[in-house]
Order: sequence, then C-alpha cells, then structure tokens
Amino acid sequence: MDAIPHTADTILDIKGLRTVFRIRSGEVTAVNGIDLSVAAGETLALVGESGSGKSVTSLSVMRLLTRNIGAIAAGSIHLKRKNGAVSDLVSIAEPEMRAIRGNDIGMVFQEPMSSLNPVYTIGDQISEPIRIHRGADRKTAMDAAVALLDSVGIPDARRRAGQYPHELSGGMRQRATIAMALACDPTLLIADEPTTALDVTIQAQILALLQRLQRERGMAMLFVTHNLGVVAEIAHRVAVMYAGRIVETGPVAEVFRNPRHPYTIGLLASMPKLGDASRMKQAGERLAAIPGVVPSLMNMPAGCAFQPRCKFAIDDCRVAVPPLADVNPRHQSRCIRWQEIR
Amino acid sequence: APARAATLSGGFDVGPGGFQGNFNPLAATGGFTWLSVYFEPLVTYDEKLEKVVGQLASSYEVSPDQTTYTFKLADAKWHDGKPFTAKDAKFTIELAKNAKTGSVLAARLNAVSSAEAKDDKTLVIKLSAPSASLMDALTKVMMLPEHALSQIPADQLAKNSWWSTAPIGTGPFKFSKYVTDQYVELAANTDYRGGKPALEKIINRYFANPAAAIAALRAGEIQFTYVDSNDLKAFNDNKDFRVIEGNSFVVNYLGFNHDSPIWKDIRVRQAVMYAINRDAIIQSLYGGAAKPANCAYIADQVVPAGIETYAYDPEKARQLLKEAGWDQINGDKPITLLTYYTTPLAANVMAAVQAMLAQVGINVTPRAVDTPTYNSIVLNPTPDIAQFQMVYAGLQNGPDPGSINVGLNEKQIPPAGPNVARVRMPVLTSALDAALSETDAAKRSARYQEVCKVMNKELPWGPLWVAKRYGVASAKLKDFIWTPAPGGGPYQAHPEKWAIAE
Amino acid sequence: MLARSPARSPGPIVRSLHRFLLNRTALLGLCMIALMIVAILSYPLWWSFKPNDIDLLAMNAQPGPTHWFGTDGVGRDILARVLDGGRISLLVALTSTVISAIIGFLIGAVSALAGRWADAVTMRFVDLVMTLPPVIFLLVLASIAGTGIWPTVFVISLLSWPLLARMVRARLLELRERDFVMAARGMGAGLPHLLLRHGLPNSIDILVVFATLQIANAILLEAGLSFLGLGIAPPAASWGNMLNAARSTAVLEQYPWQWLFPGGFLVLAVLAINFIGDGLRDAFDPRAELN
Amino acid sequence: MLQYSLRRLLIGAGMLFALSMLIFVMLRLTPGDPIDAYIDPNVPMSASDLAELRVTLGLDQPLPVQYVAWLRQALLGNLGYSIKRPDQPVLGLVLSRVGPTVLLMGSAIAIAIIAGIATGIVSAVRRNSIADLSLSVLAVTGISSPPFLSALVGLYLFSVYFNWMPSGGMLTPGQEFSVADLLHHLILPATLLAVAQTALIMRYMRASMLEVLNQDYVRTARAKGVFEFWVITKHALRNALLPVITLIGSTIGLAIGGAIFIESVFNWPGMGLLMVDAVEGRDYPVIMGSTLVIGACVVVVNLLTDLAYAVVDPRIKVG
Amino acid sequence: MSEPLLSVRDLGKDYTSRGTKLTILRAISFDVGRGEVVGLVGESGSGKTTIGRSVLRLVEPSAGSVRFDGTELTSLSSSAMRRLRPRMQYIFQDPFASLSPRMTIGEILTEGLKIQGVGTARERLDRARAALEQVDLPTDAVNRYAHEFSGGQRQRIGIARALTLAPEFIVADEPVSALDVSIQAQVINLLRELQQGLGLTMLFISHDLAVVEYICDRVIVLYLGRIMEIAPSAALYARPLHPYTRALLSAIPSPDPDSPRHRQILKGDIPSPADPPSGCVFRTRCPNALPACGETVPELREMKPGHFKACVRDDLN
Ligand SMILES: Nc1ncnc2c1ncn2[C@@H]1O[C@H](COP(=O)(O)OP(=O)(O)OP(=O)(O)O)[C@@H](O)[C@H]1O
Ligand SMILES: Nc1ncnc2c1ncn2[C@@H]1O[C@H](COP(=O)(O)OP(=O)(O)OP(=O)(O)O)[C@@H](O)[C@H]1O
Ligand SMILES: [Mg+2]
Ligand SMILES: [Mg+2]
Repeated sequence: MDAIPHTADTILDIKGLRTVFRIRSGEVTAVNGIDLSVAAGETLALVGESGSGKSVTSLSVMRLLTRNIGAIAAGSIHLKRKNGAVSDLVSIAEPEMRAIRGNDIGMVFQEPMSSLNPVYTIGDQISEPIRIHRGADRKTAMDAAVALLDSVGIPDARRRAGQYPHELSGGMRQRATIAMALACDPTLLIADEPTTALDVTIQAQILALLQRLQRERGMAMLFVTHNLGVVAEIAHRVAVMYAGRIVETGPVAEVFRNPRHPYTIGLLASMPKLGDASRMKQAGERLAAIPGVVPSLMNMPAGCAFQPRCKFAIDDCRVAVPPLADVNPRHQSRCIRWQEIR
Repeated sequence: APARAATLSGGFDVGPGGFQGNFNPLAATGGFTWLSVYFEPLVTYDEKLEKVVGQLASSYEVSPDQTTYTFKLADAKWHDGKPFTAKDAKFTIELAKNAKTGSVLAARLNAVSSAEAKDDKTLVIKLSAPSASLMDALTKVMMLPEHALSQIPADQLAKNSWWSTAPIGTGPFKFSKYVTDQYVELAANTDYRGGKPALEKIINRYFANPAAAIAALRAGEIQFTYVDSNDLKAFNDNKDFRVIEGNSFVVNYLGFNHDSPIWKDIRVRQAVMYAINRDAIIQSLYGGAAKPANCAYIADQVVPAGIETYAYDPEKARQLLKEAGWDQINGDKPITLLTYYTTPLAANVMAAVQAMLAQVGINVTPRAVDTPTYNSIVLNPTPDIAQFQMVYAGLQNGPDPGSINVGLNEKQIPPAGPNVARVRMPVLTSALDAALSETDAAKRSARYQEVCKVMNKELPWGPLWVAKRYGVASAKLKDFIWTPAPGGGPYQAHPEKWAIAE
Repeated sequence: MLARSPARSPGPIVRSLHRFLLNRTALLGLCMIALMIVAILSYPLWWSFKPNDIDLLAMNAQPGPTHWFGTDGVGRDILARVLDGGRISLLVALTSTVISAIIGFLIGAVSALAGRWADAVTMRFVDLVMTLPPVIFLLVLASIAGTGIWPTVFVISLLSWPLLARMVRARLLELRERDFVMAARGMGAGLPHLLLRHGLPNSIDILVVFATLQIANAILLEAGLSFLGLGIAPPAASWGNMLNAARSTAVLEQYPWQWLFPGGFLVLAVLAINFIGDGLRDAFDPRAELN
Repeated sequence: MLQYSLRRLLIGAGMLFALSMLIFVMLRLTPGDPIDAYIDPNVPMSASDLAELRVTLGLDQPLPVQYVAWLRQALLGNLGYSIKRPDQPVLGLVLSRVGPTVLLMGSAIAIAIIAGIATGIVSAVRRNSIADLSLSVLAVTGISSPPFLSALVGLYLFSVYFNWMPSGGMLTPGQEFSVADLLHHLILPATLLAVAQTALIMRYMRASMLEVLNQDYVRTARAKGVFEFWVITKHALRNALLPVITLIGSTIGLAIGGAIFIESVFNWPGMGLLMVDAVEGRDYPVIMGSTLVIGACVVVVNLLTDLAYAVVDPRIKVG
Repeated sequence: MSEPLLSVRDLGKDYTSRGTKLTILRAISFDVGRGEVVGLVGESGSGKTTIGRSVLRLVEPSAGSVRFDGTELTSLSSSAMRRLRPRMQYIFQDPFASLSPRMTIGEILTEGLKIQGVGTARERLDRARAALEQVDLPTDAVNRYAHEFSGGQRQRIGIARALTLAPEFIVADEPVSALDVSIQAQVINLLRELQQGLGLTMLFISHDLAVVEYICDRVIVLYLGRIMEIAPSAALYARPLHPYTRALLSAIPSPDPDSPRHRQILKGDIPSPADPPSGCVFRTRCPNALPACGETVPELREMKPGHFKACVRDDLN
C-alpha cells in the first residue's frame, strides 16, 4: 500500500506517552515515552512482540487501563473530534471521556468471542452505542444496527441481529465487533489485533473489509498487530515497538524494504516465507531467529532494551537509551548503529 | 374497641400440661386446660386439685360395696342446642373403654363393667371390683354427643375430621375455628347453664417455642401463658402481670436402674442422697420454687413424721461409699444419667447434680434426649445397661397419690408397665398394693404414709423435689383461674367468668 | 512476561510460605488463632477458675474483676468455659471439616473423573442425601454412633459433604478437559494420579471456601446435636452448647454475657479462619505472586 | 424443553421413590417409635394400652409389609393419617404447609438474593475498601450466628422492645385476612431467615463479580462509552449471576432445613415446623409425607434453576 | 518404505451435542512412516486436534482403525494402552493451558516418569534436567512455575515434557501458533533439530501453511473433517492441486512489499459440522464449484505419485 501524504489533517497525536502499572513489587513502565500520530484516512500499524506495550498504548488512548493499577504518568494524547474540537484525552474529565468512547473513537478487540457479551444479542450490543451517544430509541437504534451489520457484509442481517454471539462463527463475530465500533461513525478506529484469532481465509476477508470501510468513511486507523504480513497488507505507516518504546517508524514499504533497526530486521527474517522452505531445507539452513526473550519490565537491561539479544550490540549500546534517529524525515530508528546495519 | 376487649388470647397449650394440635379428648394425654373450655367431664377436680366434684353430674352416689356409682346429671345442652342426656354419657364411657377408638383411657376404665342410662338424667356405672382411682379416671372423660358421633365406626373415629372442624361439647365456649398450627378460636356459648360468659371470644394460640410465647405475652398479644420458673424474672416485679403459682404434682427423682449391679448396695444410694445439696439447688436454680421430697410425696397427709431428711452431707456420703467399697463397685467409670428434660433449667440442674456427685467420687455424665428416644431406651424390656444406669425423671404424684404406683410397683416393670427403674422391692410392692386397694378414703392416707416410709428408707429412687410451676397472666385479666395441673387438668376453671378489664 | 534472571530460586514450599506471609490479613488471622490456641491451652496456668466448678452462690454473676466474663446459671466461670469449650469446639470443627472435605472431595472427584456411570450413580446418591431431612439423618446416625467427641465428629462429617461434592465435581468436570490433564492422561495417568496431583491442587479455592463455612457450620451443628442428647456430653463446655443457654429468655435478656462471649469467640474464630483460608488459597496458587 | 422437563421430573420421581424407601428404613432405625413419643413420662400409662395402640397403628407388622402397604396407598394419593393427630390426613396436613413455607422461603430467598447480590456487587466493585471489609466481617458474623439465636434476638428486639412486629404466627388471630397483616407477620421471620443465605450469596457474588469484571466484554462495554453503572448492572451482573444461580439452587434443600428454627420461634405454620413436630412425635406417616413433598420441591427447584440458568445464559440450551 | 509406524484407516469421530449428532471426522486414512514428519493443516474447527487426539486415544474414535507399530490401538484395554503411552506423546497448542499452574517445572517434567514408575526421585529429576538442556532452558527451572516463563519458554517446557518419556512418535498440535514470530522461529528450529537428532516420527498440526513447509515431509490438508489433499511438501507448495489448498496459500499475507498480490478471498465461513453441505463439503466456498459437486462426495485420488486430492475437477490441475 502506498503511503498517503502526511499533510492530511491529524486525528490522533500522541506525545511522550508514558503509562505505568503498580504491581506488588513496585511500579513498572509499560509504555515509555512514545510519540505517534495518525491522520484521517491513514492507517498506522503498531507492531511488536507480545508484551511490548501495544495494547497498553491503545488502552491508554481509550483511558481504559485497569483502575487503581494502570495510569498514564506523562504525555499528551490529542484527538481531533467529530465536531472539529481537539481534546487532550489525558486531562479531560471522565464524563467527557465517556462521551468520546464509542463515539469519536471506536475500538475492535482481538478476541471476538470474549469481547462480546455472551448474554445479549448482537443487535442489542451494536445498537447500544447509538442509544448512548445519539440518544436514539430502541427501535431506531436496532434498525441502525441492522444496517451496520449489512455494511460489514453479514448476510441476513436482521435475523443475525437477534442472535447471540455463540450462534455466530468467529468471522461473523469479528464483523459484528467492527460494526459495533463503527456504530457512531468515529473519526478514529483502534483495532487491537482484530485478526489474530482468525483463520487466514477469514483474516483476508476482515482485512479487505477494514480497508473498504476506511476508504468509505475516511477515518484514521490505529492497527495493532504482531503479524508483519498483515502490516504490509493494510497499513500506510508502521511503528515497531519493543519493550515499551518505539524502535523504528516510517512508511511500511520503506521500513520493510530498508529496515534500520536490528529488531525489525530480525522480525522480518524470522517470518517463514512461503515457498522458501524447500530451498532452505536442502541447503540445511535454519530459520533465522532472534535469540533470547523479551526482557521483563521489572528488570530492564541498561541502555538499549534490545541490546542483550542484538548481534550488533557494542558497549555503547549499554550506556544509554538510544534516541530516535532520523533515517530520513519520515523514517526513524532507535539504534545508534543504524547506518552500519543492513 | 370493645370487641377486642372481649377477646382473650392465650397460650393455653404451652408448657408441660399442653398438647397442641390435639382435639380428641379420648386421645389426650394432656391439654385438658384447653379442652375443658368447650368440653366437660361428668366430674372434675376442684380448683385446688384436692377433691373430685361434680361438673356435668350434679351429684353422685356410691353403693356401700363400692361397685355401683350413680350419677345425677345436670340440665345441660350441647352447643347445637340438643339436650345432654345419660345416653350421651353412656355412649362416651363406652367409647373411652374401647381401645379401638384410640382411647388412652381404656386401661384406666378396666374396672368398669357397664354403664347404663337409667333415665334421661341418671347414669349408673357398675364396677367389676372396687377401684380407688375410678373417680380420677372419670375426670378425664370428656362427654361427647352421641347424636354426632354414633354413626362413625369406632376404629374410624380418631381419624374423623369432626374433632378439628365441628366439635360440640357442653362447655361455656363453642368451637368456632381452627387455623392450622396457628390458633383455635372459641366463641361464647350464650346458652351456658352456668350463665352467659363474660368474654366473647377466646383464642388458644400455638407456640412451638416457649420463649416465643413469653415474647407474645410481653408484647401484649396474648394475656396468658405457662412460663418456666427460670424465665419468671421479667414478670416478678412487673405490675402489668400476675404470676400464678401452683403445685406441679410431679416429683423429680434420680432413678437408679436396679438391674445395674452398681446400685445394689443401699449405702451407695444413700450416698447419692447425701451428696446432693437439694436445698442449694432449690434456692438458686429454682429460686426457691420447689420443695425437697424425701419420698414420692410432699403433701402433708401422706408424708409421715420423722423420716430421714437426707440433709446435705458430702462427708457422710464419702464415708458410705467407702464402706460400700465403691472403688470396687464402679470407681471413676462414667455413669450415664439419662433424661428427657431438655429445658435450660434442667441442663443447669443436671450440671449441679453432676458436680455434686463428682465431689464424692461418683462420676455421672448427663445425657438429655428427646422423649421418644428416652422411652425407647427405658421401656425396652432388655435395656442396654451401659446406656441406662440412672435417670433424672419425674412422675405424677397427685392429686391421686396412687399415680406413682406404675413407677414403683414390681408388677409394672417393662414391658408390663413404666417401672423404668426396675424397682423390685417386695415391701414396697405390697405397701403400694395395700394402698391401692384401700377404698376407704380415711385410711388411704395412712397406707400411703407407709409407702412413703418404705421409699424413704429403701431408696428405690433418689427422690429430689417437687417443683412449683407458673403461669403468667396479664393484670387486666379478671377472675381467671388457672393451675398447673398434670396434663392440664381438668379442674374447675370457670371459663365463663373469665373477663378482661378495659 | 516475568522471565526472571536464572538465579537460583528457592523451592516451592519456601515460596508458598513466602506468599502466605505476604498476605497481611492472613497473618492477622494466624495471630488471632494462635492467640486463641495459646489461651485455650494455657488458661489453667493463669486462670484460677475451672470450667466445671459450680458455685451456686455466684451464679449469673456479671462480668467483673473476679469473673472477667461473668458466670453462668450454676455459677461456672464463663471465661474458663469459653476457653475450655474452645478446645472441644475447635477440635470438633477442624476434624469434622477435614473429614467432610475429604469425603466431599473424593466423591466429587471420582464422580467427575471416573466416567459416566460412576458420575450418574454418585450424583443421584448425592441428590438423595441432600434431600434427606437432616434431623432424621442426625437421629439415625447419632443413635448408631452415640455421644462424645468422635461420634460427634463422625456425625457432623457425614452430614456436611454433599454440597462440596457438587462443587468439586463441577470444577473437575471443567478441569478434565484442560490440556495439562490431557497431558497427564497421555502419559498414562490413572485415576489416583489425576485425583491427587491435578484434582486436589485445582480445587483448593473451593476447599478453602468450604472449610471456612464448614467450621462455623460444624460448631453450630454440634450445638444442635446436644438438643438431641448427642454431641458433647455435659458438663463439658463447647461454644455451641453454651450458646444453647440463650434459649432461656432470662439468659437471652438478662445475662447476655452468657451467650455473647462464646458467640463472639465463635465469630472471631471463623473470621480468623476465613482470613487464613484466603491466605492459604494464595499460598497454594503460585500465580498469586504476580499482583 | 418440555420433553427435557418431563425427563427430569421422571428421574425426580425415581429419586423420590428411593427416598421414600430410605426414609422408611431410617425411621425404623431411629430410637423410639410413635408410641414411645406418645407417652409422657410424667403421666403414667399402662402397657396394655400401648400394645393396643401399636396394633391399631399397624406397627406390629413386619417392615416390608408396612412399606408395601404404605406405598400402595401412597401411589393412590393417600399418604395415610397422622399418628399424632389422627383426625388429619397427611396429604392435607402437608399440602396446607406448602403455601406458608413457599411464602416464607420465597420471600427469604428473594431478600437474600437481592441483598446478597447488591452487597456482593458493592464489595467486588469497591474491592479491599472499608466497605468491602466490613461487609466481609458482617457476612462472617451472619454465617456463624446460630439460627435459633438470631431468631430469638430478632424476636425480642423487634417485637418485645420496639413492638414493631407481631411476635409470631402468620395472621393476627381473630381478624379478617388481609395482605397487609400477612406481610406484617412475614417480614421479620423472612428477613432473619435470609441472613445466612445473604452472607453466602454475597461471598459468591463477590468472587464471581471480580471474575466477570476482568472479562473482555466488560472492557468492550466501557469502550462503547456505557455508563459505569450500566456496565456493572447490565453487562457484568447477568454474567456474574450464573454461578450464583447454581449455588442458590443447590442450597435450597438445605435452606428448608434451616427454616426449622425460624418457623418454630415465629410459629410459622410451615414444613419445617411440621417436620420437627413429626420427628418429636415419631409421626412416621407425616415424616414420610413431608420428606416426599420437600423432596419433590427440591426436584422442582433444581429443574427451575436449570431453566433459570438457560434464561440468563442463552448459550445453554436445555432439551 | 517399510511398514509405516502409524497407520490410520477410515477414522471417524462423532459428537452428540444437545441431541444432535455432529460428524466431526469422516473416513480419514493416512500413514506416517518411521522418521517422517507429516503436517496436518486446515482451518479452525476442521478437526485437526480431533485427529491428533484420536490417534493417541486421548479421545475415543467412533469408527475406524489406528495401528501403531503393528498394534491396533482402538481395541486395546486401558491398562495395555497405558503401558504403550510412553512411546507416543502429545505437544499442546496452548503453552499457557497445557502446563499446570500449580506444579513446578520439575514436577511437570517428572510427572510422566513417575506415572510410569521410572527410576527414583533423584534419577527422575536428573532426567528432567537433561530434558531442559535438550530444549535450551536453564536446569534450575525445575524449581519454578510455568507462569514465570514466557510463551516460547513454556512451549519448550511442553516439548521437554513430551521428550522425558523418550517417545518414538509425537503429535505436535499447533506447537507454534500461540507464539510471536521471533520465538516461533526458535521453536521451529528446535523441533526440527530434535526430530532429526532423535529420529522422531511426528504428526505436526498447524493452520499455517508457511510454518508447515519448514518442518514437514508430507502435508495433509483438511477441511470440515475430510481430507482434501495429501502431498509431499515440495509438490504441494510448488503446485497445489485442490482449490482449497490454493485458497489457503493465497490468503497468507506476505510482509514483502514487493511480492505480487493477487488475493483470492474465499467467501463465507466454514460450515457447521451439524449441517455439512452435500457432496463435496468445500463446494459452498469453492470458486470452482460445479453443480455436480453437490451430488457425490469426491474420492481421494492419487493424481501423481504420492499426491492425492479429493476434487472432481481435473481440469484445474
Ligand atoms: N493490568 C496490568 N497490570 C500489570 N501489568 C500490565 C497490565 N496490563 C499490561 N501489563 C504489562 O504491560 C506490558 C505491555 O502489555 P501489552 O498488553 O500492551 O502488550 P501487547 O504488546 O499488547 O502484547 P500482546 O501481543 O500479547 O497483546 C506487559 O509487560 C504486561 O505485563
Ligand atoms: N467435546 C466436543 N463435543 C462436541 N464437539 C466438539 C468437541 N470437541 C471438538 N468438537 C468439535 O469438533 C470440531 C473439530 O474440533 P477440533 O478441535 O478438532 O478442530 P481443530 O481443527 O483442531 O481447530 P482449531 O484450529 O481451532 O484448534 C469443531 O467443530 C468442534 O466444535
Ligand atoms: Mg495486546
Ligand atoms: Mg485444534
């Protein structure tokens, strides 16, 4: 997908976001000073391994961190709302924030089964945000829900609206959650691994659907995933996260063609590539893997968080957290050796 | 409202004399306080339970050979307006004699060979042999209407719903309704021969728990109930209530199981008597409301002078045990002290007795069980001695002193009768037999004094005391007569005079 | 993920203990119970009254300097009786809870793990036992067992397990389908192994809840038994039969110390066991260290 | 669903049959028989009287004969006559208690469910707060209060001292029936009966609610901008109810037993009171009859809980 | 090739759920030769796990025969089966659910040895340590709990557990699908090495055709409980014959921005086993379906040596 020019108006603008969790043995920083922005009609993919802080970032934007445990410690999150106003989601009051959720921002979660309430019908759940934010009555809201179901490609929408989540297949459930997120025409859609739980054939359907909807509605999309293939498929720009920090960001095509961070390079290399295996097997080659594991938030290595697993690491890497360096104006890497590595 | 004032509510079936839920006088082992508000017997006890007087019988005569009783009947009417006649009386006595009806009086009326209606107002009862207890038995025979019951076969009679839906009697109040397990309501019988009752309604409320009855009394919902002596405290100095005291006619005793070898030696039994400080127990636990008993009786006319008082003397008790060789007989082994009394007061008494006996080296373990369990243990023809060495029990000792016979006569050892202590004392048996067959009222007391003397000396039981019993009535209740008679009476209570002040 | 540095880590028992000690309310509960037990065991050393000594002159005395908790209806010292009764009540409660927990767990677990037929038969049996009126059950059991501590424990144990059996069964039916149980079966595990190695540790929370409820229940049941002439033979005190004294309205109203103190101790004991139970549940759950 | 219900009821009938047999045998094992219960040890009665009574009541027959005779009658809908109150057929006696029992138990359970769920929610939502802690302590106190004691204390407090409530019974004697009067009599025993059950439900509700509050769909609801109040009462509550329904269902049999004390203190004419009375009197036919009726209630309640489960949780399809 | 280690014939599995019979597997037949790795791919719900578990009799098959090293398993008594179990092991998909949260790693790894009564406690612990070394984990892990490890590490523990009993045959049920890419690669490499080093025979279940290619010699493609295609890996990836296999391959997103993209997006969802389509079960989503496809169930036919497919349309080859 070609990057769209970054002059379009910015919907979401995150600056220096830091999110911490209180746990028994102290406080951990799950997201550590990230900057992100998404423009209308643009898709930004947030990729990274499990535990790197992708979901915490999206939950911070929604201000849905577990109360008393998770909190935004620093930074700002500016959102351009439907009415054109720009609010800082970090500082507004809870009632206002609630008015934004489901209205200006829609969110799709990873597990379509568990993120739908098993005891209410699909239609009921989709019409709920319409009733809340638009004050629509039950009947109108239900009609709107049926129309939404129809637009996300569910055949026989009226009947399906009366069914319970368990009566739908996985793909249909995910379509239903997408319909729910889009119910109030949000300016920003956050999709947290919306296809991870799905089969490849269904994943392809959902990705196509999201692309179509985004085009039609012109909304901004923050797409969280750990699948680089999906990123290439759907996103304009990508931000690679590692241990709570963004380590590389830029237009998808450029980052994938010309990665400038050892972690990105490792990730790309460890993807099994279709049709490549037979050659590798014959050559006795192994799949390239990044050794080691993601560090625990509770004992982060000094300096660059990736340095213990990095084959390019030098002593300087252990001194301080490297700054984001510009590879070019739209492509940054958090590696002090970005110029040398290929 | 006047209607309210004319209604008396009470817990008439609360406590030992009550029998909640029973409507059939033939099957009644208690509950006569209530039954005799709407039924009446031919004869009844007077208010003090001292002598038998006429009720439906205006007078009676006994033939010199003591086998023919002739009753003149009063001019009474059934609640449905039909006259009460000698035919009804004959009918009732025959029902009561017939065990098929479920009558519990049959055995006591064994001596009756016939009952005949000589005319409408004269009933003649013939006995096969003189019986000193006939009049006592007759007080429990509530007259029943022949015209209402004669159609029902004897063996179906007990199962008939007539008793709880439409019973009719001759008493001052008429049955009006029964609300299952809640209350029975009676209405005044305005035609009562003793005059129109002062109350309009009288309600017998059921209480499964004595504490609840007390609560209802204190809350003003009922005007009368039986109260356990240790619950009296709240009423004693309260001018809103009147405490009615009465003799229980029940002697409490420690029954030694004479089948158990440990009680063979009379010195052991004496030691038990000396070891227990009955005065202290009576003073503190009963609040003085009991009289120590040194045989089955406490009534003056049947207690001879100069009997042993078994005053508290633990030293003597120890001495006696030593002499008897208690160490060899039983020593420290625990002895089960069985009882069917489950009240808090009884628990305290048992605790005191246990502690006092422990002082002299007799180790008893109290065990309170429910009545059926108790009966099944003690009435078993071959009881398990280990479970049953000693009982704490009570037995009716009046108004007819002959009542105790069944508990002490050798001929009454189970299964023949309720001599649960298995007392096999020929002297006692013959003393009892002599007293029972004595039909001369004047000599009878002397005979019973003899019984008392034997008991006092031989200690078939360890007699303890005769307690008082109490009822509490609202101070607003006027002319209310109640006495804690065994089985609830009957006695002359004159319900038609009961009244409530505004 | 909490991938710790591969330093030597202490053994599982030490860590369970550590988790338990981390729980402040559990420690409080432990202290309460420990204090209670110490008092119960040592009171003859520091308290001059004996639990069964009657003193008819001092009956129904109010709490005061001589009798701290007052005296009962025959002048026995309430403090001595509460402490002495605690010995019996706690013994009866704890042992019967353990026994009924074992019965309930085994029946529930066998029902869940031993196949359909065993399940159908045992569950019908449990239903049957649950519909039986407890009074009758008690009367029969007790007439067979007799009086005294151990028969009481026996009777209470036999009466209390069915609900637990049901809860354990429900839990293990779910557990049976879990992968790690499947793995054990794949390695040839038989019923005893599944029961003890998997069923038991994963029913701990149910057992803990059951135990805390059952402790109170057992103490009260013991009191109920003494109505039927069963249970603990008097004059021995137990919290239950001391509470029974409140059936007399005079005691209920005028001598409240006679039931308030045993009642208070009962509540404290149950509360403490509740706290400890929560702590134990955490201690047995290795994940509790997380947060 | 109808078929399913019928099948369940059939199994239930089989269980009742087994129950009747079991009770029959157990009754003969209990110490004392109806005659033993009849005798007041204080008042003498002769042995021959008793023997006659025994024959009249058929207690002299061998056990299997007695059982078969009973069963034959029972299948015809005749549960015999009470021994203690021979003028009353057992069936009528028992059936007349069903209404009051259902009323008392029903209101108590309703109170317990409402109060238990409400407090359970509060302590889950305000987890580890002062409110949570004090509710826990209250619950423990509720669970460890002997039923007879709480009944008596309640009775004395509300009826003797404050005089707010009648001291027992179901209706004021001598007055016309009125619903207000019934409610006035009902509220205190029902509330007291609900105490222990409330505590139990609260504990389970709390645990279940904590579990549910961590579910994804609760987060989804928040992400839609649903008011926090509705998040809890609409989205979380219904799911959290599921395990609680099972609990309620399986403790109802026990609760009928727990009603005995309340019924006897408040003289509520229910099954519990009847049962205690019957046991004290070793009134075999009444015990058999009331056990069967309670058993039947348990069967029906179990079925109802399963159906309720299906109503609350659409994933469960009975039948 | 000599006699295959595992030979499955006409395996069927039905479940009864709320009164309706679900046919989850029908007429599944395949062989796994000694030392061979056979892949089993298909969408969720197609019955992969059911096959894997039926083969080891972790669920009881409803029909058909499973022969393991000449022994018929389906009719074996449960005690005989238990004795045979150490020779065949299972690796689970979910590294979180497959390790008991209440057991230390040491207990988990020695569980099988203990069940089989092998050695003393010391010896068993030594073997557990050895197994940890085999999967590149520190040996002091024995005192720790599963939750203290990352997903990849847990999956290694699961693999180590299967290895402690020194099996000849392993069913690996989606051992890498729950893992991150970087970790997934580590585990695939590990499995490959172990398989080659120990000469293991393996049935490798996955829904990801890209992963299967790295590790399997032959691949079985499953759809709604029926085998669609069986082929040697090289042949399958070079030229898939069945329309379903093609669709599966085309749906895999590629990270390479330069790779050509011609998605063939299948319509609709996988049908419910309660109500399977007549004839060829794939026909409702098949881009090449003909009316005839609804009439007969296509046979599995050998199109090339070792390459089978169940599709009537030979014109697509
Ligand atoms: N409620 C919480 N309490 C404590 N720590 C938390 C909590 N939620 C998340 N974390 C920590 O924050 C870090 C980032 O978690 P996050 O869920 O954002 O990861 P992710 O990138 O979304 O991973 P995944 O791909 O698994 O969804 C993790 O280390 C996690 O342990
Ligand atoms: N115990 C069971 N009762 C009823 N149906 C079952 C049961 N177990 C599995 N199934 C059904 O069998 C079918 C195949 O399940 P299976 O787990 O074998 O699929 P799978 O191919 O492994 O899928 P996944 O990729 O999701 O693991 C599914 O439709 C499932 O719903
Ligand atoms: Mg996430
Ligand atoms: Mg699977």
